[in-house]
Amino acid sequence: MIRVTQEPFDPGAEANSFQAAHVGAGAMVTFTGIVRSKPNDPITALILECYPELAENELAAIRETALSRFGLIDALIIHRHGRLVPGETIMMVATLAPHRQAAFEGAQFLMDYLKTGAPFWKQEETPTGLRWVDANVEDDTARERWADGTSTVPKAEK
Amino acid sequence: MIRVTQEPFDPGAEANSFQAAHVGAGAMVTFTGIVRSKPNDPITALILECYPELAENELAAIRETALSRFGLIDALIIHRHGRLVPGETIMMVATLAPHRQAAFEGAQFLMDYLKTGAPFWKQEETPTGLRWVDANVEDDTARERWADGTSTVPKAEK
Amino acid sequence: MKVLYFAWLRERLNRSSDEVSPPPEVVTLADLVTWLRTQDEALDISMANPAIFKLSRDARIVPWDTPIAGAREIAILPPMTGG
Amino acid sequence: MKVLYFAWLRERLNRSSDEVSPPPEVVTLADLVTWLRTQDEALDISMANPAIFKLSRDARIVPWDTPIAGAREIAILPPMTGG
Repeated sequence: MIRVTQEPFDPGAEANSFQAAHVGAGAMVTFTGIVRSKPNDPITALILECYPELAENELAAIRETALSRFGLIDALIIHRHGRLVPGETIMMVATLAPHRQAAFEGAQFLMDYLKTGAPFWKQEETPTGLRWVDANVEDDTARERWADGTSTVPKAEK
Repeated sequence: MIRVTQEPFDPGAEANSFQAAHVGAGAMVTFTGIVRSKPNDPITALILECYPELAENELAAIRETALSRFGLIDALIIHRHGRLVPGETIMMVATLAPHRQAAFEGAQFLMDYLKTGAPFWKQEETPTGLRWVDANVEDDTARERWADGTSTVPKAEK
Repeated sequence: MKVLYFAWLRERLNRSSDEVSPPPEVVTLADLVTWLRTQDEALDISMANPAIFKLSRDARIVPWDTPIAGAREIAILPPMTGG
Repeated sequence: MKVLYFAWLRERLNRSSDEVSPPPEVVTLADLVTWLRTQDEALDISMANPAIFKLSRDARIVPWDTPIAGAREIAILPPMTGG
């Protein structure tokens, strides 16, 4: 399931429902992204801009790719946009698989693609104003490790 | 935190409490192990034998190693023993870190060690009787990938 | 045809979209970007390094050489920072 | 000194522990295992492949060459299947 929303959600309750909906799974992995304010560089909020129609299409495509590539029983992606304060949950992914390795790899694959392949843009609200979060070169590298012949997710254009 | 218990627990609620207890984390990864009955080889229950004092000591040591090795903010391990039916949660680990890579690696490290380094023994209750679950060679291999100079977890004796 | 701008590109242009009617020699999305840059100096400067941008056609990310014929909505996407 | 047996080893021996007083030449855990095997044929057969077992001393997994002096509780652990 895919959900792109401005509303808060309860990651523990979502994970429990996701787990309960499937028999036959032996392993569930969840990832939760949390708004973080560093003591030496505090922020008051994280503002996420989104192109919702594109986000839903891309997340659905990434999810389908993960299901088939890792033999997942199911995969869940929830991603918020709007204004979030430190400690709030930004997004989660969850994967269910027969065994742990597929569940872990599926979740990491989804995260690596979400970081640079889903149309969200983060802006930090700081005591001195707003600033856009730079795309992280490490995130592109993380994504590229999955880019071999077995992936059907489109590679980055030049 | 470490918990070795015969009682059921709520993995979503545990994950939420664990997440809420720490400010400054940007990423949480959870792994949940679930009793699985295969359609072509059904089981009616999974019975886990445990050496509780040793389990608590080993889990605490593995947790400390993971905290320092991956720079985790915190790590949680809950492991049940006793008789569990299909769909029940056997165990969970959760890791909190500033960034996603440490959270994923810490959780995988904990799981790879738990599979072969924590004193639990699984027995399957089937329509034709009880059978011990064989230790998985893949699990030993998974554990060995972490065995380099930076680990303080003891290697397997010969 | 509608062209959408997001994040810092939207801010620099001071608008989130344009309604455009490109001339017939504009065949691909890459052609469209080239043409749009000739129409707007702020866009031209903002896209000085075009390789960092992705493009979408009708809410799907597509290669730059995708034709625009029949498209309703094109978007120019600065590097994304989801997750 | 108490020796604990777990899982299928416990089943094959039909007991979960022994109270033992090894002779003075038994210095290490490896020596203890060797001596215990001479005392009990079922244990000897069950441990025909000793490399698969781990040993603990006072509820900590330790190498086979660890001394037993002062130990209260030793355990012989068949391959573990946690997680």
